[in-house]
Formats: sequence, C-alpha cells, structure tokens
Amino acid sequence: GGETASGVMRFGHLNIFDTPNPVVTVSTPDMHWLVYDRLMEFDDNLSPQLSLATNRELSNGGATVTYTIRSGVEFHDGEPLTSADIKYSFELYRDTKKGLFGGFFEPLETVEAPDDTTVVLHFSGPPALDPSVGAPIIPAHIWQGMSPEDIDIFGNDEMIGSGAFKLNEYTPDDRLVLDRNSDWWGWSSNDGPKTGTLEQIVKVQLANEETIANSLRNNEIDVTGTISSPDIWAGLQGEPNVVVEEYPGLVLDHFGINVYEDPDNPGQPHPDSGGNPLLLDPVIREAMSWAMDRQRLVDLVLGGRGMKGSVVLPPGLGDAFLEVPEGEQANGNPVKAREILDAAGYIDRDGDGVRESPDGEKLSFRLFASTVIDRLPLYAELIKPMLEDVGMEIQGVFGEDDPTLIQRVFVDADWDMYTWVWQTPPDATFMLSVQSCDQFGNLSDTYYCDADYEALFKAQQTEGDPAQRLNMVKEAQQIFYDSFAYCVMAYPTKLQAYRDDNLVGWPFVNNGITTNWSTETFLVVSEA
Amino acid sequence: MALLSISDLTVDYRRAGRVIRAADGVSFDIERGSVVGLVGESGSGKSTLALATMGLLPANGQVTGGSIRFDGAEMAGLEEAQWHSVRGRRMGMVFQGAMNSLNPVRRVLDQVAEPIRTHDPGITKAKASDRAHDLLSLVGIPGDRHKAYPYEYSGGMRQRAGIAMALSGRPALLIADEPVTALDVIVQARILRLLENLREALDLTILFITHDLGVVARLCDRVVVLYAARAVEEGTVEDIYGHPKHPYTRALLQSVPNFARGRGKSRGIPGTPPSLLSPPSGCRFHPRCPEAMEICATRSPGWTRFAGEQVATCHLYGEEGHSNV
Amino acid sequence: MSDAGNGSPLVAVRELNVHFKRSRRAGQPVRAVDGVDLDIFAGETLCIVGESGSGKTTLVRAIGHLAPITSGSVRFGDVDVAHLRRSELRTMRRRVQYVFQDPFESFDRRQSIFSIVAQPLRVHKLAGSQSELEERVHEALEECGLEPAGEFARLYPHQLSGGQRQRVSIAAALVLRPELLIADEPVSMLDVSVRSDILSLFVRLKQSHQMTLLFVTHDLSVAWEIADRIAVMYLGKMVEEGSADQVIGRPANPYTHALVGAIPVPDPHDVAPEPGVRGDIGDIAGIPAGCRFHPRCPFADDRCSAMIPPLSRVGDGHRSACVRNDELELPAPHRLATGSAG
Amino acid sequence: MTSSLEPGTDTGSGPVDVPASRTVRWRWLRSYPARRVLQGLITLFVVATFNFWLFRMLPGDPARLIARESRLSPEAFEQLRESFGLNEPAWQQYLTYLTKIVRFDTGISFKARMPVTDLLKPALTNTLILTGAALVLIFVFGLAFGIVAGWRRGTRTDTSLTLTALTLWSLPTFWVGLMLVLLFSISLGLLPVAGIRSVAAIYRTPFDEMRDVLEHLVLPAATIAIVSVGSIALIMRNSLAEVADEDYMLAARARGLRPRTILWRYGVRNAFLPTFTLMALTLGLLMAGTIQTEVVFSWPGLGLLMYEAVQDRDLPLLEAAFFVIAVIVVIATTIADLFYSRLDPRIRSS
Amino acid sequence: MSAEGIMTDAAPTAQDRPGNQAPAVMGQLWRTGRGKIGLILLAVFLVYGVAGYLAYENPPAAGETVEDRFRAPSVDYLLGTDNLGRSVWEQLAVGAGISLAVGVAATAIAVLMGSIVGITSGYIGGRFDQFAMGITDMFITIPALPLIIVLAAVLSRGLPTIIVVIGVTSWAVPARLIRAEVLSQRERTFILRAKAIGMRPLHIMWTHVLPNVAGIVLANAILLTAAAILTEAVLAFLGLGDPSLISWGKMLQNAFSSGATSLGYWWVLIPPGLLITLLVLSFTLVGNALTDVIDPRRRAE
Ligand SMILES: Nc1ncnc2c1ncn2[C@@H]1O[C@H](COP(=O)(O)OP(=O)(O)OP(=O)(O)O)[C@@H](O)[C@H]1O
Ligand SMILES: Nc1ncnc2c1ncn2[C@@H]1O[C@H](COP(=O)(O)OP(=O)(O)OP(=O)(O)O)[C@@H](O)[C@H]1O
Ligand SMILES: [Mg+2]
Ligand SMILES: [Mg+2]
Repeated sequence: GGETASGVMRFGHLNIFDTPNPVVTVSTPDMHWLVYDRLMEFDDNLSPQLSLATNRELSNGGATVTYTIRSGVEFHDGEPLTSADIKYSFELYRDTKKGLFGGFFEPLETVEAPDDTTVVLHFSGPPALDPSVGAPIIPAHIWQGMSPEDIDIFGNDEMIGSGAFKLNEYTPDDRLVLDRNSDWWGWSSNDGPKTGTLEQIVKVQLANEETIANSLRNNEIDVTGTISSPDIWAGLQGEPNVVVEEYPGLVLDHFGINVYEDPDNPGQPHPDSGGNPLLLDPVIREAMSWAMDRQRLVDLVLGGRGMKGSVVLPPGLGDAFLEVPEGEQANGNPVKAREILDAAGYIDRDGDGVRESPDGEKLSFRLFASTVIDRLPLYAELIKPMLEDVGMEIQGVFGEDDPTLIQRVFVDADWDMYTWVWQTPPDATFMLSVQSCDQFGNLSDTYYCDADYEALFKAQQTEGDPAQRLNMVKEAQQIFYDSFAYCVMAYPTKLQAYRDDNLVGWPFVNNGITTNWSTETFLVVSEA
Repeated sequence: MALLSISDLTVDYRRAGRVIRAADGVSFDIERGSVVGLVGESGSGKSTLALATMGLLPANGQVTGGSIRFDGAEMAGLEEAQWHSVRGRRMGMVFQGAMNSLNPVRRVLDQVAEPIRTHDPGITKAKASDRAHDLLSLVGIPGDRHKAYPYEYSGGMRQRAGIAMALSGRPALLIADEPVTALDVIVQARILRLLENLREALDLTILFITHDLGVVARLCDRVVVLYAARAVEEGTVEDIYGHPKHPYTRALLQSVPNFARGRGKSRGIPGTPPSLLSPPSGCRFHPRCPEAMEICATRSPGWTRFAGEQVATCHLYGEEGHSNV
Repeated sequence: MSDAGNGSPLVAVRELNVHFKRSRRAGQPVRAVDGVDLDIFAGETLCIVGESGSGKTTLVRAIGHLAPITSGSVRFGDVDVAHLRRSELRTMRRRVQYVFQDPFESFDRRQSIFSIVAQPLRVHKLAGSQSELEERVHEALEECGLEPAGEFARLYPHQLSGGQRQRVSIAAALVLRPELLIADEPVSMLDVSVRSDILSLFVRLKQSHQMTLLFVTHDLSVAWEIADRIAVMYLGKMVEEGSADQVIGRPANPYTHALVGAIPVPDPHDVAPEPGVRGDIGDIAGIPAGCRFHPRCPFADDRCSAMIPPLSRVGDGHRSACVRNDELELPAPHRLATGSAG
Repeated sequence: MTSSLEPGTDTGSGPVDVPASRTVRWRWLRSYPARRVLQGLITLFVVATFNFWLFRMLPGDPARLIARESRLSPEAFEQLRESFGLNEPAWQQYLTYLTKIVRFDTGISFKARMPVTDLLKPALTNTLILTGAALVLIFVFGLAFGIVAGWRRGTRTDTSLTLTALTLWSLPTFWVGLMLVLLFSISLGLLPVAGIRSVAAIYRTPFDEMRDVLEHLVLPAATIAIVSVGSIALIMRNSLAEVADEDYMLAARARGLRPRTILWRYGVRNAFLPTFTLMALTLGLLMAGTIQTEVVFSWPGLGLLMYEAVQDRDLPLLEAAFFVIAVIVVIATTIADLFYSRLDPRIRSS
Repeated sequence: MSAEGIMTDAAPTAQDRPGNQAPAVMGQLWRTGRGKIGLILLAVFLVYGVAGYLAYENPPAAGETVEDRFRAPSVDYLLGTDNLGRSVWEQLAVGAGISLAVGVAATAIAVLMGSIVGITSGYIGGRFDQFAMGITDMFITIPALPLIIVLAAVLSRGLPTIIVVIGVTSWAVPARLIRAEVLSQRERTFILRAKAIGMRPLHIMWTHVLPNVAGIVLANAILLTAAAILTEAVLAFLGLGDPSLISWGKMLQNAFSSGATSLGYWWVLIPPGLLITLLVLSFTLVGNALTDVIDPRRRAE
C-alpha cells in the first residue's frame, strides 16, 4: 500500500456518519462536533463543561440560561460566528425537532441574542440536560432561507462550521477527510489549550469488524470504532503496537414484555393489545427474570465482555446507574422461578411440560428477535431453553425484522416478548423516557405506564439540583426494575483498540476513546 | 501403375467395448485418369474406405491391416504430420453434406484460398485469391458471388464450392463421397456433368462413392460393389450392368426402378442388411441370397475372375482363382 | 386398371392455397401451395412429385387436415375438410391415414410395436375386447409382412430396421381400414435394396383393401414404378398432370421434361440429353413473376414472365401448365418400357 | 482457367437464387437492434415498476420505515410523509417515480439523506473496475481451459478439466473469498485483506495509486474469476466439442489445413459465437458473484452498497442499486446480443 | 414376401430404450465418471442429511461458559465449537437437512412454474407464446441474486420466504427449456402421426410430449437444485436467511461476523463451505452427466 503521512489519524469504522447535515443526523456525532463548535461539550468523563461559551449563568430557578461566548471566532469560510448564529441554530433545532438533539430542545421556549457574544435561553423549566452540550452551531448565513423540507434533504457537502477541523473530502460510504483548522480558538485557548497536533483525520468506512481489525493489525488504520465482536477484539490482544481497551457501556440488551393494560380496567389487557394477557401478571415476568442465567448469556453471547443486566440504565451512565445488590437481583435461579410459579398457581396440569394458569391458559409466549443486530437472535436462542426449563412454552424465535417487527411492536402492540438494544446518550433522561406513558406507539417497547414512575421521570427532567435528580433517577429505576416489564440481559462493554506507534498521547475517555460523546481524543493526540 | 492401390484393407471401429470391422480385406486399384465407382448399401463401409484413404478416420477408428498405396507410397500408418502434405494437395475430397462442409462464418472465397496458401506457403495473398476466383469460376459460380457466405448459396452452389475447395490444392486423386445424394435430380445431373468435365479438363482421377447405381452408370469407368464391409464384385460399367455376376449385384440392380425394364418389375432384396457387429458367417450375403447353398453359410468364397477385368466372390463360380486380384 | 375419370372424385381439391406467415421478416408469406386444383379418384394411386420445397408435403397434409388451409376447398367425399366439425373430423381421421417419411422419427420410442398399431383402434374405440384388439393388430402386422406378428408386437421401434419400421407404420395406418392412404415419401429414407419391397407392399395392400393411395415422392422413378397418375409440382403450383406413361414418357412441361431427363438410370447406354436448366429451386419466398419456372427454363421467352400459365389440356387426361404448351415439341427423355404397376 | 466449363452455370441471377435479398437484409438491420433495445428498455421499465410497487406492498407504513431509528413525533411524521410524497395517491406517486427514474433521479437515501445517485456513482465505478478485471481473468482462463478441453475432448485432460470446471462452478463465491483471505492475507500476509486502496494512503505518483488499487484488486477479482471461470470453460468446451463434430471440420482436414488453422479459424471461431451469447447470459451470475465478493472484501461497489442498504433497511438505496445492476446487465446483454448478431453472418439473414 | 429378420444386435442407447427408461438412464449415468461420483456423493448426503435430522432434532445446545466458545477440534468436539459454544459437527448435520430441503423445495416451485409457463406457451403458441416468452426472457435478463436480495430484504424472514423467493426467481430458464423441448417434440413425426390418428391434443400432450420432455426437465431440475442450494447459502451469509435456523450459510455468516477469518478459526470456516461445495457439486455432476446422457442430439445416433 501507499505510505502514510505523519500527523494523520486513520480511523476505521463501520459508518462514517449518515449525513454531513448536522441538523438531521442521527448517527454518532463525533465528526460533526469536530467541524462544528458547541456552547458546551462533554469532557472525558462525560460531564458537561464550557466550550465555545466562556460563561454560563442560571437564573429564574434554572429555567433561564445565559451564555457568554468567545469573540472573534470565525467559520471556516471566514465569516464571523456571533450569537445570531446560535439563535438561528437553536431555533432551528427547536422547530424541526430533528436529529440527535432535536428532542432535547423541546422545553426551549425562546432564544435571545442581546449582543454578539451573549445568548439567553428561556426554558419552560430548568432542563435536566442543557441541549447546548450537543447542538452544533451552524452558520446562519448559509442555512438561512431554507425551508424545513430543504433542510431535511440538504446534502451540506461543504460542511462549513467553526470547529477544530474542516472538511477536505467526503465520499459517502467510503471516507471522510478532515484537515486541521489551525485558526481554531481551542488550539490556543487561554483556559487550557488543546495540545493535539493532528493535521488530518481520515475516517474510513469499512464493511465489517473483521476488516477493521485486520486493517489495524496491518497498520492501515490507527484506531477502531466500537468492536461488537468480542472475538475480533480479543484477537487483537497482543498484536504489536496495538492497545485493546474495554470501556463501561452505554448499551442495554434486553427484551421488553408486552404489559399493555387497559387503564380503565387494571389487570385487563388493553383492547388494542395483541399480547398474551398472562404477561400482565408480574409473577410470570418475575419468574422469567429468575429463570434467566445472565452470566451464561454474557459469557456466550458477549464472550464475557459485559455485565449481567438488571436496571434500565446502563452502567456507562456512572452515578445515575442503580446498582442492585447481587443478592437482590432476580437472576439465575430456575428453582426460585418454579417456586414462584407454583405458588401463584401456574402448574403444569396436563403434564406436557408447559404450565397452565388456574384458568387453564398455557404459559405460551411469542419471542421476537430483531436481526438488525447480530447478537439479538443469539440471545433469543439461549433464552428459549432457559424459559422452557421452568415450564413456559416459547414460540419462535421469530426472526422477523423491520419493518414488520417495528410495526408489530411499536404500532400494533401485537407481541409478547421482543429483544432489542438501546444505546443511550450520556444522560438518564432518554432511557427513562422510553418507559414513559407518552411513548406508546413511539418508543415504548413495553407499553408500561406507571403513575409513580411517570411522576419521577417528569420531575427529574426539570430538577436543577444534581444530587436530588440522581435520587429521583435511581428511584425510578427501582420502580421499573420491580415491575419486571423489562428483562435486561446484559450491558455489553464497549470494546476498542488503537495503535500507539504512529500517534501518542491517547487519553482515557469514559465510554470509549472515539466515536462517543467526547471529542477529547482527537484534540489531544499527537504524532509520535 | 495404379494411382491408388488398396489391398486387403481392414478397418476397425471401437464402440462401447465392441469392435466393428467396417472394412474387411477390401482390395481394388484405381488407375490414373479413371473414375471408379464404389457402390453399396448404407453402412457397407464406403465412407470408411474413403476416410481411411484420406487418413481421416475418427479417433475410434483404425486401419488394422492391409495397405493403401498412393502413387507408389504406403499411406497406412503415416504420421498425422506427414498427412498434411498429402491431404488437399495430392488427394482432395468432396463430402455429401455440401451444406455442412463449409465453415458457416467465413467467406467462400477465403475458404477456397486457404488450402492454396497452406500448400504453397510462398504464394502471396492476392495470388491465392486470384487462383480461388479462377477455381470458383471453373466450377460455375459467377464472379459476383465468390465473396458471399455459404448460407447465401443454394445447395448446388455449395456443392460446387465444395468441389472447388477440394481441387484447390490441385490433387491428382479426388475422392467424392456421395457428393450428389442430397441434391435435387436436376442439380445432381449438372454436378455430375461438372465432374465429368473437370475430369477431362484437369486430368483427374476420381473415386466416386454412391449408393445410387444410376449415378455410377453415368459417370464411372469401373465399379466396385461393397457388401457388409467386403468387396463382392468389381468390373467395368458395362460388365456390371450388362452381366452382373454376384447375386448381390444382380439383386441390387433388380431393386432399382428402371424405365427400360418396365413398371412394377423391380424387386427388393429380402431381409435386412447385416449388422457389422455380428456379421453372418461365410458369405455375408447368404442369408438374403436367393441362390444360397449350404457352403455359403460356412465358407467365405474366394475371387473368381471372369472375362475382361470383371471379378466376383461367390461360391456359384467354384473355387478357381482363390488368390486376390 | 386406372379408374381415372370414372364418376365423381374421392377427393376434390379446388383453388387450394396454403400460405405460411414468415416469422420476423415482414415480407410476403410463403405460398407453399398456391391455387392447386386436383382430383383423386377412388381406387387409384396418385403420385405427387416435385423437388424438395415444392409444396408436396403441405398439399397432402392440407388434404388430410394436418396443415392449415388458407383458402380454397378440399372436399373429401361429402365433407369439406376446411370446415369440419369436431365429430366430422374424427370420422375423417378414420377414413384418411398417413405413412410418414422418417421411419426413425414416426414413433414414440417408448411405445411397443403392439401399442403403436393398437393406438388408432383404442383412440377410435374400435376394438371391443382385448382379444379382438390383439387379433386385429396381429392381422395388420402379418399383412405388412411382419411375421411372426406376436413376436414383432412385443418389440420396440429401435429393435427394428428402417424397412421394418416403415412396415409398422403402414400396419398402424391399415388397422383403421382407411379409404385414403396418404404416404409422404415413405421410401426415400430407405436403402435401395428394401425400397421396392415396400413399394410392392403398397401396391398389394391398396388392391386388397380397395384403398385410394396418395403417394408423395421426389423420385420420378419411384412414381413411375407404382403410380396410375402423376401430378408434378413446382414452387407450390401444379405444373403437369397425367397418367404415369404420359408424364414420364412424353412430358409436356419443360420442367417435367428436365426432371425426367435428369433421373440417373442404371444403364450406361441410356444417357439423357443435357437439361439446360439453370440454378435450383431456391427460396420459395422470392417467387418469380409469371411462370414460376421461367428463370430456369431453357425455353423461356418474354411471355413467360408476363403470365401465369394455367393447367391446360395437352392430351387425353394429360394437362400441363406452360405458356408454350402448343409450340414445344419435347423429345422423349428415356427409352421407356410401358407396363402395369403390379 | 477462367471460363466455366458448363453451359448451365449457377448464375445466381433472378430472385430464385438469391435467398437473402439486399432489401430484406437492410430492413432487418434496421429493425433488430431497435427491437432488442426496446426489449431491454421494457425490462428496465418492469424492474422500475417492480421496485415501486414492492415499496408499496410492504406491511405497515413506509414512512415508519424511513423514520425507524429517529422516533418522530406525529407532526414530524406527517411532514416526513409529505416530503417523500407519500400522501399523494399511489398512481400519481408511480408517475412521479417513473419520470424521476428517466432523469436518473432515484430518490433520497433514507439513511444518508442525500440523493442516491451521489452514492451510486463512485460505487458504480468501483464495481465496474472489479467486474472488468474479473471478466478479463474469466475470459482468458475460461476460454483457454475450454479450448484445451474441447479440442482434446474425451482425453484425460478433458475429463479432469471438466471435473475441475464443475467443481469451481459449485463453489460458493463468498466462501472462496474467505478462503483466499485466510490463505493469502492472514496466513501468508501477501495481499491486503479488504478495501479498494490502502486506508489513508498518500500516493507520490498516479502509478503508486494504480499499484495499490491493483494489489487490492487481485483477491476479489480472483474470487469472482475462480467461480465463473468454470462455467465459461464448460460452455466453450461444449461448443468447441460440438463444432468439432461438424462436417466442415473434417472437410477442412481433408483440405490439408494445418491443425492450428483448423482449431482457430474453424473451431474456435465457430464455437466462440455461441459461447459469447451464453456468456452474456451468465452476466447476471457474474453480478451475483460480485455482490458476495464485495461484501467479503469490503469493496465499495454496488454490491456492498446493496448489502449495506439491506442492513440499514435503506429501501431507496436498495432499489436504486438493484436498478443500476439491472441496467448494467441489460446494457451488457443487449450489446452482446447485437455484437453477436453482427458477428454471425447466418443470424443476419434469418 | 418373406419377412425380414428381426434385428436383435443393434446397440441400443438409453434414449432408444423402451418403456421405463429410468434403469437404463441410471446405468448410463453410472457409467459416466461424473455421474458416478455425483450419485455416490448425493447418496452420502441424503443419508447424512436424514441421519443428521434424526440425531439432532433439536438445535445443538449452546455452551455453558466463555471457555466453551470457539473450542478447537478435540475428541469431545470433533470439529470444535462456534461462537455460542455449539458443536460445529452437530450443526453441520442439521444444516445438511436445511440445504437439501431448500434446494429441493425451491426447485419444485421453479420447475412447476417453469413447466406451466413452458408447456402452455409451447402448446398454445402464437401471441400468447410471444408474450410469455417475452416475460420469460425478461426474467432471464434480470439478475437473479440482486432481485432475490431485494425480495428477501423486504419480506419477512423465514424458510418459506427463502424457498419461495428462490423458486419464484428461477423458473424462467426451465420455462424456456421446456418450451423449446415442447416445440421440438411437437414438430416430431410421431406427434403428427398421433394427430393423424385422431388423438386429442391434450391426450397427445400427456402421453407423448410430457414423457419425452421429462428427462430434460429432470436434468435441469437437478442443476437448479444445485443453484438453489448455493443461493440459500449466499442469502444466509448475507444475513437474509431464517435467523432461527442453522444452515451452512448461516454458520459461515456467524463465523465471518465473529471474526473467525482473522482469528484463523478454520474449523468454523472450512467445514461448512466444503460441505456446501460438495453438496452442490454432487447435484452439478449428476445434472451435468444426465444432460449429456439424455441429450436430444445424441438421440439421432
Ligand atoms: N466413428 C464410428 N464409430 C463406430 N462405428 C462406425 C463409425 N463410423 C462408421 N461406423 C460403422 O461402420 C460401418 C460402415 O460405416 P460407413 O459410414 O463407412 O458406411 P457407408 O457405406 O458410408 O454408409 P452410408 O451410405 O450410410 O454413408 C457402419 O456399420 C457404421 O455404423
Ligand atoms: N409450417 C411451416 N411454416 C412455414 N413454412 C413452411 C411450413 N411448412 C412448409 N413450409 C414451407 O413451404 C414450402 C413447401 O414445403 P413442403 O414441405 O410442402 O415441400 P415438399 O415439397 O414436401 O419438400 P420436401 O421434399 O423437402 O419434403 C417450403 O418452402 C417450406 O419451407
Ligand atoms: Mg457414407
Ligand atoms: Mg416433403
């Protein structure tokens, strides 16, 4: 192959991103964040900190946020970046509600730009997560005048931002080349300049993890994206100049159980539900959880690279994660599962190996596994015998897929158990919101609706005091865990690898060295 | 000395583990400048003899005995490489399937010119092409059609082109294997006339193969009659048609409708031509022969010489002249 | 011996046209049979002769309802073959039978000789019982010289020689006791040595069954051997028609004359005069104007390209289609020994 | 010897003797290509229609599909339906769709939110490079093996070549790719594992780049070729063996032509034509091989695009990639057919 | 007139054999080297597939701990284990049944559709024939695998889908073949004879045309089966197969996506591919040899 210039980070990934358009993108935002500045950013521990803004003040009980931004910042095309651009950007996000951060702008009411360096955001209440932490600031002079429809399909092939890197080349599904923007304020910031010396970032799209691993091995790339196969990752261990790392994950592997209840008639299935009414009995759901040998799942499916699953938030969220003590976890005890079922009267009366309810209904459930992610069918395959072992009949695994499955679960509520994966941003709100009553027909993969949970979820969204909020979040997790509407199988850890011969100064970033919520790595590594 | 002298020739085909003797001790001579007709029913081994003479037997066929002397030299057992200077140049061959003996995707003129250039490497392309034009005109194909493709020719023209090709190397011997069988009678008559004319003009010696006794009568000097891979009678045209000796020859002549003999007078030969996989013992014709005797089933008859050059092999004529002619 | 001219014909063909559309090429259709008039009388043997592609097969197939009739009429007894009803067709199928040219292709190789010969009887439900069926099959085989019939019946086509197959073919046609037997070049693929036996079989059966025989051949010497009357076709047209002696002995049409003259005769002393005919029958799609034979005819003059000559009388029961019918005196092409056809 | 020896020569004059008259031939020349091209266009039209209706036939709401990961609010959902024209009646959408196809506007990728055409263009080039290289290999080796086997038919060489060809044909392409990687890249470390060029390589000269691409090209092209070479070899072998039985081959030998002349001008020349058409027919198979190979080797071509579109449920992209592959195959078969009909003088008249 | 002798020594070829030709064809097939190898292989696979199905009616059990994953071949695990700790050996046996089932079922669909189109088209002829063959040609032109991928991508996952999709996309070639054969049979003299006897067209079709077409159809069906098996493997490899079934293609997909190639875990890579190849090869050999044995051109001999 050709040779490599120094100061280049070659970054191999399954996806560059879905689109250069930062407003509508829903994939990992790292490249957008390198090109576009944000008022605030996540630091290497995924806590929000100031970025383009030099000052942040709260007023009105936290519902009003006033930012002071750096002056003299220019976009890549030389136009100045002012508070007008921020106002334009934020209003756009608020109005379109598109992209990764659109949802977080929901509580935003108005944006003011009293002068060039001041921006005032008025929220309906104190926001749990200030969306400024993720929203790329786009140049109003380029985007203004486009209708929402235009923006929706805007190719943005110039990618004019004000960030640390600027676009050199973009070939969809192939490669993205970003060059150092040496005029970027961050390189010479007086409050801790970024010390990285990268001249160029080349993010190449590779078709599979195998290729990614081989490319790293052959010194064709410097760093990988997330490697979901523990074997490929493990295979990199011990390769010369290759460092393998494992980070706490933000991912949740689970199956959701259809608990769609008639609100006027508690305990009865909702007329629209196609699920098995037996599943409305928490005893059965709890038994399921007990029947599950999660360590075996982690071992076999994740090759041991993960944590046994319990609550709805993944451990990558740090303090917000509710650690259920080992002894209190309903896990890996088929005997207990059988006991619970026996006690509740679910007994195999006809001796066919499947229990029946006192009314004679068989404990027979349909298990759907999305095939979008390779490992879900694997889980399903292992789960099936575990549940059968305690006297349930599992039909399937139905390996249906989009759009059938999405329609079936999220629209028709016609399923019993559905394996799925959530990946959360570094904040509790998203994951908690999935189980909110508002999400029926949208995000909810359980149709769970609980008044206490709902109240806690709503309250934490606008709770200004971090410690207070943390308590609410944990309490909500406990409530949901006790409902057994979810059976979380595992939290896979994030696996990555990089080379330390071409580039040095790799930092430790919580949740992964690249492609995560922090851009720190790109800004601090240097050529060797 | 005869131009072609075939003596005691034996040719075997192997098929599915069995041996088919398609020529069994066949002998005859062709004098320079003469036209010899080879007649016999289908499967009697006519083509086999022609192919053996040209060294063109298929992979499963082999000359297993006897000799083929051409112009004094032994041909049987010649290496493939040695054949190249014989075929086309000293012996030419015209096939029955006029339609199929031309390469469909090349122009006729080029195909005629090709052997000329092969056999005369010194010749220029233009010269070879001129000679090809001459040849095609010689066989009666008008000049404006020389460059056509074979499919643009009628059957008669194709056969003419086939003759031109066979003649392009100026061979001394022309072997024509049923060259007119597939053609309509009028065209057939004209091709025969063409061959007669060519024979005179080019001093050709011709081995003419046919199953049609009428055609032989028209063109040939001498006739060799073949039955079940063996020659049974040989003589001049007059001998054969005037006073055939072998019962098979007689029966064959009887079976052909003849205007001069009257209607409804032709009689078929009873029975079926024998299979060469298991030929009858003794005289091969005996199962169908109206004059068969006891001895015929057990012993192959020897040759009997009659007046002139006529010879036949039949027990009717005793044992005299046992030796080959 | 010839019943020609006695009463009404068994088959009357009038103004028959059979045209085939050429696929792809938008040009003219192939006029395989073009305005043919023909009578076939009960009990006679009529031979159709002509070069390959002259339309013989098409004509006889049209008569037997095996080729589509474009226009004109074919009356078979009292029915019009062109407009048959289903039931009539079935009856007609029984009255007309065929023998085809290729003895190797005319049978389904998976049928035994017995089932081949029995099939027509089965199709028409003519045999009441199995024993009757067997009896009739054996009878037919024996009649055709396939003895012992029981043994032959058990065999399969590939176990027979060409001549024997053709005999089976005749037997299968015979079991229905047809009035008209149509034989399309039944001997042209057979060896000379077995040909005459098959021909005499035809003659014999025709007489014993009182059939009418419509016989197609390209070989005039075969026609001469068995025909009562001969009809000569050229490029879809009937060009001459008359008794066998007339057509072979004193052909009136230049084409017939050339054809007869070109026949090789197994007699070194009988060398026919040079025909003087050019070219060959070629492609029937490009039909010449006027007399179709005129581009090849040595006697053609200007009139020949101007008019299509009708088939007109030149002698007793002898008709020829030539513009110069009246002026041409054609020499006899062969020394002919006249006699009866068996 | 210039004059004819016989009075009645085959003059060939007059309509009787000229089977293919000039006018007929020209009319044919004018119409056949037109008809063939029309046939190709109809095929593409059908493919386009199929694409459109397939999309409609799906269970559920297509907009749901577009929206899948980004779970939208109902308003946003409506907006989406509108922006993709999903609110209009089906026939109107169909017409719009067809007019767009004609303008090579194949819609917006669900995932990339950009015109599918922009994604297709580089992929098309890469696929053509790969297929082209494979074709060259297939041609050279397939014909060579076929000629050797066909010319020596019945011999042990023929038997073993035929067996080999059948075995090659039976190989799953993707597996061959995996095995080649296992052997040449992983075990021996000779050739790159994947991609079309070295990641982030910097080339001093265009020659460097070519070399790099060539290195990457070897294994994928070989993968496709290994599997397809068998069928071409078999086709060539069979047509050559068939041609060898033709009378004109014997006639050519009887004329004393050199074996090489007979082989090439008579044998191969005649056998090539049917081989050529059959080869055009196997182009679809070649595309099948290309798709698998691109997936195994991450070759950024149409096949990989299709594969990713399947993974991402990016229907417009999937359909467009399928459409483009269909276009390639239709164009190639049409050209091959026209070429064939020009090559074979017999076809021109019949 | 005396009877001609009965010829008994003609060397019959299979196609000339009367009555039930199957034994004769089998004999000829056996005598071609290819046919013999193919038939033996096929028999082995049939036994293997059935035995495998019976022995492992339930899918092979997954392992218990991390150590059970990707075990190298050993006495306990003849061919090692895969990423879930399942025995490769057992999976192979289960996969054999799937491959055979998909191949045969998809081919049945294709041949049935092809026969219907081919026979009606060849039989009715005229406009209908032109139209039907136009469609058929179109299907021949449209590249099959991409079409199959598109279909499989939008339809629900499952074995029936795979079978139907493969079957429905591969009827065109048999249709053309059958039509051509029907046409050529229709032109044969014995059909004309049957017509002249007064047999009804459908009767002719049934008794004369169909049996004579059957050989060609069978040979083609066998080749189609080979192709269908390959296609199923490709689909499974591309992740479009039935996710809950173990098939050889699926095993390879598992191996490929879990990185077995670069890790050199040959036992999950080589056996499934080898078996696919051998199974396909056995059909290919038999089909290829059979085509030669019943080649209509050789009937003339
Ligand atoms: N290649 C071959 N392999 C095996 N047997 C053959 C081969 N060629 C010819 N024969 C057999 O040899 C015998 C003589 O065949 P040949 O072709 O010489 O006869 P022929 O007199 O030319 O017949 P025809 O008049 O039909 O051309 C026949 O029984 C034929 O079956
Ligand atoms: N089904 C058909 N479709 C198109 N053209 C046909 C068809 N049948 C016959 N023809 C054409 O009609 C013409 C007459 O054919 P026909 O078979 O009747 O001639 P023939 O005199 O019997 O010739 P042969 O002696 O070769 O059998 C030929 O040019 C032939 O090509
Ligand atoms: Mg011969
Ligand atoms: Mg005919």
